[in-house]
Amino acid sequence: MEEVHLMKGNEALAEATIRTGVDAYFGYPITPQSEVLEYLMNEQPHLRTGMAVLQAESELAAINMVYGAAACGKKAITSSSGPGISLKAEAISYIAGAELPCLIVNVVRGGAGLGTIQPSQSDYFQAVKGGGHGDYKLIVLAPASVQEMADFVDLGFKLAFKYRTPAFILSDGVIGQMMEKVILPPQQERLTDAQVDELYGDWATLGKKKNKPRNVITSLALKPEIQEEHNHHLQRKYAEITKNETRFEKINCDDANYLIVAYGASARISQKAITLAKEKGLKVGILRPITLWPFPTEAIQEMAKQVKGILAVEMSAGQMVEDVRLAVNGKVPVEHYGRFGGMIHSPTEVCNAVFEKLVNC
Amino acid sequence: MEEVHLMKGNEALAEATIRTGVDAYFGYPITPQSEVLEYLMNEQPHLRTGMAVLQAESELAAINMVYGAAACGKKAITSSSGPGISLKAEAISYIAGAELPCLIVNVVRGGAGLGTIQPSQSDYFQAVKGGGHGDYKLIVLAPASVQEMADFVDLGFKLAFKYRTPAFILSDGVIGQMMEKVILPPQQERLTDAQVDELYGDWATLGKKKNKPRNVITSLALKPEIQEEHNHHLQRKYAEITKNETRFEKINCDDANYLIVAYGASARISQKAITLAKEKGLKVGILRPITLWPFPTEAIQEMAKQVKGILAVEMSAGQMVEDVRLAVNGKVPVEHYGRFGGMIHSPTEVCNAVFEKLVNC
Amino acid sequence: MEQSTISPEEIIKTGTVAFKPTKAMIDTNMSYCPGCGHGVAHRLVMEVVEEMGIIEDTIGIAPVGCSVLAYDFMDIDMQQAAHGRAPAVATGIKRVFPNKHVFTYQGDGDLAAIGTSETIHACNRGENIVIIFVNNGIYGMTGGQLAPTTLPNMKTSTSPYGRDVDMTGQPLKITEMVALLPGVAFVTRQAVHKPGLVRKTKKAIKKAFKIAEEKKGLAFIEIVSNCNSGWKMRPDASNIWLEENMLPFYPLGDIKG
Amino acid sequence: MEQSTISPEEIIKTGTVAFKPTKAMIDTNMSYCPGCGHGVAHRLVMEVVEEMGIIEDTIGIAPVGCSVLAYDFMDIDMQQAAHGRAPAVATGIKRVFPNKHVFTYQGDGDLAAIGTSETIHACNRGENIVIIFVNNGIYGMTGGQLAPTTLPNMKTSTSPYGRDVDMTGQPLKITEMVALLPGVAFVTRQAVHKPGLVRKTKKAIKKAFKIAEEKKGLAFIEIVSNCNSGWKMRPDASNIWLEENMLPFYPLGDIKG
Amino acid sequence: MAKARGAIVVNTEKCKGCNLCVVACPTDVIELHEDVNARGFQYAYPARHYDCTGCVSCAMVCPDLVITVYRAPRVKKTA
Amino acid sequence: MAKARGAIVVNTEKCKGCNLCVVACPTDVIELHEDVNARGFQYAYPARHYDCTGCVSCAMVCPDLVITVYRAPRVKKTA
Amino acid sequence: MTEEVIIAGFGGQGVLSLGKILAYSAIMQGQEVSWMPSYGPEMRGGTANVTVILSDEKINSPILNEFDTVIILNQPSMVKFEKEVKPGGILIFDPNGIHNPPTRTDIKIYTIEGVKEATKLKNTKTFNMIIMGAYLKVKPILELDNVHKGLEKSLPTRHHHLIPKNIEAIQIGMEKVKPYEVSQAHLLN
Amino acid sequence: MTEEVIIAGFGGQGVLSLGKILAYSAIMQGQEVSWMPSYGPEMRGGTANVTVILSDEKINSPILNEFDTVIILNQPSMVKFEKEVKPGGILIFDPNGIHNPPTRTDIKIYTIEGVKEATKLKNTKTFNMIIMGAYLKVKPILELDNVHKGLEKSLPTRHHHLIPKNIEAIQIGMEKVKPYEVSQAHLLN
Ligand SMILES: Cc1ncc(C[n+]2csc(CCOP(=O)(O)OP(=O)(O)O)c2C)c(N)n1
Ligand SMILES: Cc1ncc(C[n+]2csc(CCOP(=O)(O)OP(=O)(O)O)c2C)c(N)n1
Ligand code: SF4
Ligand code: SF4
Ligand code: SF4
Ligand code: SF4
Ligand code: SF4
Ligand code: SF4
Ligand SMILES: [Mg+2]
Ligand SMILES: [Mg+2]
Repeated sequence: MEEVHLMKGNEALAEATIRTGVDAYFGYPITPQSEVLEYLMNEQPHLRTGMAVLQAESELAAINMVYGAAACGKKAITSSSGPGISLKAEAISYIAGAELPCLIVNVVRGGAGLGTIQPSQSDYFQAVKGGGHGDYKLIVLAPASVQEMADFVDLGFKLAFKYRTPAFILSDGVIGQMMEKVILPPQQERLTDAQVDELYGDWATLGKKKNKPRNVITSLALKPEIQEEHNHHLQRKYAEITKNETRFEKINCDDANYLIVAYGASARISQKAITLAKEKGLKVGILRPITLWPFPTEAIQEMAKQVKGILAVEMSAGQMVEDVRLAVNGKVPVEHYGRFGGMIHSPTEVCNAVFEKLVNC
Repeated sequence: MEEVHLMKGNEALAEATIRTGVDAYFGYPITPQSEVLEYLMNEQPHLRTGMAVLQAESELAAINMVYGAAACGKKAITSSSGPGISLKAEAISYIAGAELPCLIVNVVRGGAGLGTIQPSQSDYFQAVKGGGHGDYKLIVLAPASVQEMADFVDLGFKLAFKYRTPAFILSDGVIGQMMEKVILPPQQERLTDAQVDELYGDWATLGKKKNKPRNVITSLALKPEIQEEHNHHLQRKYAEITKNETRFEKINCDDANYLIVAYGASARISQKAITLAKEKGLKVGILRPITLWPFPTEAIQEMAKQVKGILAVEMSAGQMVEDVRLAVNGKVPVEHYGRFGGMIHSPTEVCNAVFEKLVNC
Repeated sequence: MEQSTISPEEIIKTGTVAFKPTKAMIDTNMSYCPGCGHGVAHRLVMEVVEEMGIIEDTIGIAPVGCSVLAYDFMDIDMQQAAHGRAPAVATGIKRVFPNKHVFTYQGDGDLAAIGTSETIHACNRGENIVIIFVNNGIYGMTGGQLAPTTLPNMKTSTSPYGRDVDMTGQPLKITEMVALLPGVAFVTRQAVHKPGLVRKTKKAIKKAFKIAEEKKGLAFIEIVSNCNSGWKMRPDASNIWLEENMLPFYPLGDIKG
Repeated sequence: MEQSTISPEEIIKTGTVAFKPTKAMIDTNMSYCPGCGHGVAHRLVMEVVEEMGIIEDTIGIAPVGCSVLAYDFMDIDMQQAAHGRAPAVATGIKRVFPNKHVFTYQGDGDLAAIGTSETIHACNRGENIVIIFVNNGIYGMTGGQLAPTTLPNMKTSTSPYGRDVDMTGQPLKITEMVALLPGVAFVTRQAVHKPGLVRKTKKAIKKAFKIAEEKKGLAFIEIVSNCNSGWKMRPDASNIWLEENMLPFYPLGDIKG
Repeated sequence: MAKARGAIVVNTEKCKGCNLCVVACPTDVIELHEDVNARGFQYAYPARHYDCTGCVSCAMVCPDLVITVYRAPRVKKTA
Repeated sequence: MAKARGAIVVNTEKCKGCNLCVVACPTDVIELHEDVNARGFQYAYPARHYDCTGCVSCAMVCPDLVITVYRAPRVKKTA
Repeated sequence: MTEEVIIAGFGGQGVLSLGKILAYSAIMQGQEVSWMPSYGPEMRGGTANVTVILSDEKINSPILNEFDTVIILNQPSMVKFEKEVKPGGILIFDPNGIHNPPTRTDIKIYTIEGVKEATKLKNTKTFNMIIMGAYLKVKPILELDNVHKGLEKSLPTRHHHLIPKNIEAIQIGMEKVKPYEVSQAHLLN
Repeated sequence: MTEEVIIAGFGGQGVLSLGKILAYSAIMQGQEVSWMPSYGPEMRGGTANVTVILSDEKINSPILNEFDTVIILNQPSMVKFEKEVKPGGILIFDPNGIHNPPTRTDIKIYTIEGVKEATKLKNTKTFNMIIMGAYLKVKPILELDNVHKGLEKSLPTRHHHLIPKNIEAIQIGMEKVKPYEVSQAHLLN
């Protein structure tokens, strides 16, 4: 039988990095995710798997260490929260431009600025539309449970390496700090240098081998013709990812008359909210995007044919709701509900919002 | 008669900062906007108006210098391009959270990453949706001429101080590097410390005066209840700005059957494109957003009643087009056209795109 | 009147005040842990500002760290800076207000890790500001993680088996580094866990504000302090530990000027 | 055969090769301005890598600066790092490949301005890497702006009236600063504008790679170089100016190790 | 009973019971009280008040500005 | 005519005419040519080739790896 | 069966670990659990609370605004959480330091003199287990056997010798918990 | 009247300042102008070009893909820009260094021996003004008077004494510009 653990989301993610055979973690403390680095340091992964863990002097340094390690075909990960993620924006754009697979985790707290350390979902735009400059995308995974905090490490790296593109876990203070049962992934071996060479030697910098073309990692192409072609290449890749990797979960959607679209903690809270709504005789379904990019546009379009109205529930002033509206394209009303600035909406509040914003309006 | 000058957009902006009575510029060199700092250094503004100009050790330092000066009720400005703007993301979120009026300029080049130094418009999402963390907005002005590069300095500061919020000029390599005739604004006096005190002493840190409450500039509120209220305050302000300050220009829209929405260099190029279209018998109008945030949503909705289709033209893989779609909400087809990665679409290409994407489809 | 009969109560009524809290500190509960050195350091800065009569012309900068809320305790105009950027923020202020007094108050994570660049360049430019650098060898605010200044083998939440200098390097003596810079006029290392040291520290802070006022360059004061919570010790024990472990590595005294 | 009659043509045919370009450099036109010191510095690094037989195990890092395209000239695996972050990128590589040779190649803007923090902390951690620091006192790439290392009164496009040290500080001797750090095993300042200096520099580079290989710590090599374009001089004149103005301020020689 | 030359007033509610003043006092005047204040801290108080010399050592090290120190009025020699 | 002890080959098309080799040569062998190469640079050439000692000074300072230096074959003393 | 409980008190009272032991014990009897703490620097000396949900079914929201059971261990928490007990639900509190006792009459209220009993045991660390006992008496949702296993899982091995002491404290809590009538308010000093 | 012209050559030939003088001269006769350079490090030794538009009306796009007049001063620019002359438009080139002369027959082509004439003047800096002269002869859109004023505006005062030399160069350019027939290609060595 699999051993069941009770862990915080942050700890589960940390343990999963070791078990996923990740090669390196680079990070800098910030609430509410400091447990990731603390857990790793306590576990001495250099003894368990040889994984390198380093507390960098800043988030800027951490993400650029990830750049260096990822460019070597190694699995590298970093985690932070709002202010730290903002500091990583330039390097994230570089990583996307240079097509490096890696994993970046944001355990979101309330902004703007130093804000508060309480949970929030107000970094959606930053993760999904691009906090950095230029036309790039991240594969954005939104865990809604401690189990997914653990599972998305492997999933994130799989997708990242499959498409040679950075993956991003957009979590929040609720999912990071809560404990739940979690079945930890089995221990994968870290790839040996020889395996890395075999798998990624055609692009990663492992040292120029005789009789093999050398590898260069860069996001620069001074000639705009070449840069444009590179950008088209990226866009083609993004289209491919959109086609293949859009993930979502439908809850009670079969006979729903109204729909909530919500991810992460808000999806969990909304589940309770729809049971409350059901008690009041209202059938509300939930569509939970698991990938925020690529966004489950088609699934929502499909649902828009069935329901009378859609409520985007997120702990922000209204960010994901734009993608819901873009999907629905005017077919049915789309409203937004959410508390923010570190406040968490309760199931009752969400249930009430469905009535106020969709039903009785 | 006003003296007519022939200047680069970057130079006009620099000269306008001196004439607008700006108190401080902090910047770091990056192509294609290094002329701003170079022009200023050459003009010795400390002799002309007492304006402080400092080349910072990095963009991070520069934007935080702006934070310090702006928090003193002084007019402070910085400029950069993609990678540098990304580095400023954290501080921009702080500035928005702390409600500091200031002006940030991005002369956009092609990304992602180090990219290319040629013109682009691929930092729209970053400027408009928020490159930093949290729920905040910048007033984003998009100059389409050298004249506007000069004029928007004053406009930007007026709006920034009126609403105590950062303003942003989203320019591009074309507008920054081209020369045109420009009528420079008259020299305004810099505010004296006494005037600053009178105007902004109730919030700016000028030193705690006797018998006056002191001022503290911060974006922190550890209690989420307070942070939420602060966020609501920001959202109310943003609603107010949206109501009052949305700016756009309509070109040949009266009897147009198709519409181009384009800003900055793309708006200029599109103007030529619609004369080419007219030669082919097609009436195409242009709606040029001058403020990208607040976005001219209503004006576009209005036009959607009149035209058969809308083309968003921008030098990006498709960013502003989302805001156009959000405005149109499915009423008419909205398509995107644009070259990117440092390539500039020609008037002919834009004209052809109107036919291919809207007319013959 | 026989001297020996005077009671403490009478002294309180009729005596002179030998010490009372400076008015430049707000009379409120500070958010620091019991026994944390930040409180004394706050007080000294504010006493100097009050005694120099410069409250009206002083702007302080709070960092990100336990002292992020310094503005809730220091009764002057203040700005809260992003993590590590206080010296840049101070530069911004000083360049538009060359005649105001500007100081930053920063922790070791803030100043010597994420803010290294801003620290060194503000120092090198010789901004006429005062930097108060509270070195407690740890990240207090976030729960006691490793700082650049953490001692070898010292346990923190991110070095639970003790700082491994082979992996993370030796503790960074940034104070000695900035002392090399011509823009820096005065550099000293002080402490506040004993009455005599507190007095010396105050003198140093006053000197620093004078130097900045006279535009002689930047004045840099390191205060070696405890973080009893982060070190997981009682306050009094932490001060002994400080004396026995921190001070040999971070010796007190003037380093420059 | 009478020695005096041998012609250059014959020597070329029958003589020994005393110098030929290293194969570790790609035979292409480098993007540098005529006479720019970057070319020689490139060559020396690559000669050392070739002579040490470590091409297969070396990863180089190009900065943002004129040498951003170093990867187009150096025939090894390379990464291009964000402006100033090369030491962090190198750390990332070295931590996953502790036995590979990793070097950064950085300009003065990259290393001593925007990258100050990454430089100092990689040095302090004692990462077993080599940093090649080309100090030409200016931002070459972006058109000759002020660098932290620009000499007092030196004209640049952002100090058109000469560097005003009261406003921007004295030139930053970051090399002397990192020499203070225990993690740094070898620090030297060299130049490449004269044949003898070129030879010395090569020796220093070889020593640096050896030190890093032996995991003794970080090896830091400053190369004082010209930027004739930025300085607005002819290459030969720029080298004389370098000799007369840069070297007195940045004296050559080993600083540590 | 020694000659009191000084006296202290402890702002009991503000005291965090850190014990630093206790350690600092050269004449061992101060102790932490058995009772706690509203915030749950055992507060400092002058257990041997007559030994106080008014040297302000306690106030110097108190991180929370809790202690006010008084000194006995100067006794005129001629009195 | 001096005894040639060394000789150089200049990759004319790659030369950028920076003049550094000219300055570096201790025996004044090199000059810049009147003509320019395809990229518009006056290229270096051994104007006084017989004076070349093969000292490689020119190659040491050439930033563009343009120069190859040869040394005369060793003449056996017994020959 | 689903039990939604919040435990609220000062940092240092063992609130979070009490919640964790509850959760682990439920896991031991094959249930689903969720444990959601308040977090951050306000925990230093300030208030701490944790929401624990135990259920036979998969748990949806870890965030609740009303609870089956509310366990209150200091005055500020009383102000905040008394109102969040579901009608018909349970409120358990330690009267020590409570100046304004509960007033609701639509719920069941119990007191447990945790501080006092822990002092008697000369082991303040047993405080939270006494509370646990009181809770389990009132809401017998966990078998003691599973609590034992839960303790084993949540305590580091080097503390396993303390488990009997903990069980003892739980039993004391079970004994000492008392129903409380709102009209008794005057009895609490 | 609108004139859309691109001037393309090497960096260092004075291409950008020629464009600037053109633009300033047009301003002096009350016209609208736009000047759009290629920029960046490729300018070091590489190619440089500038699009200048002069018009009686407000100018819309500073970016063009076909031109009334194309002035070509090196071989790479010939490859790039010959095809961008509008049918019926004008191409002016300096044969110096041109290996593949133009071949279009639907446009008017002129040559100007700018390098040679500048060498004759023993002043390579006059090169761009010779080209200017050639252009103005072929496209007499600017009055010489306004060009004089344009020079005054665009040159720093300390260089104003050079204006007569510049005017002289313009006049030489006007004299020496010659129509070119595609069939003459063989004549250009
Ligand atoms: C950009 C960013 N990174 C990280 C944090 C989280 N953080 C807050 S305080 C702190 C460290 C504070 O340590 P120090 O400067 O030594 O101050 P102390 O609390 O010890 O006085 C960190 C890492 C943050 N708020 N912002
Ligand atoms: C974040 C960022 N800021 C600024 C730039 C622009 N930039 C490119 S190179 C450079 C300076 C290079 O100077 P240096 O490091 O001294 O190298 P050199 O060219 O002199 O060899 C700058 C500021 C950039 N690309 N990225
Ligand atoms: S955590 Fe440390 S530094 Fe912060 S207040 Fe507590 S004792 Fe002081
Ligand atoms: S600009 Fe300066 S550093 Fe760059 S290649 Fe030219 S001479 Fe070298
Ligand atoms: S030092 Fe201050 S806070 Fe600490 S016990 Fe003494 S009086 Fe109380
Ligand atoms: S003033 Fe001096 S003697 Fe009196 S209590 Fe304080 S430390 Fe003790
Ligand atoms: S090898 Fe020596 S002597 Fe010969 S050309 Fe070169 S520098 Fe001159
Ligand atoms: S040093 Fe090299 S590039 Fe320069 S002139 Fe001599 S051969 Fe040519
Ligand atoms: Mg600290
Ligand atoms: Mg340089």
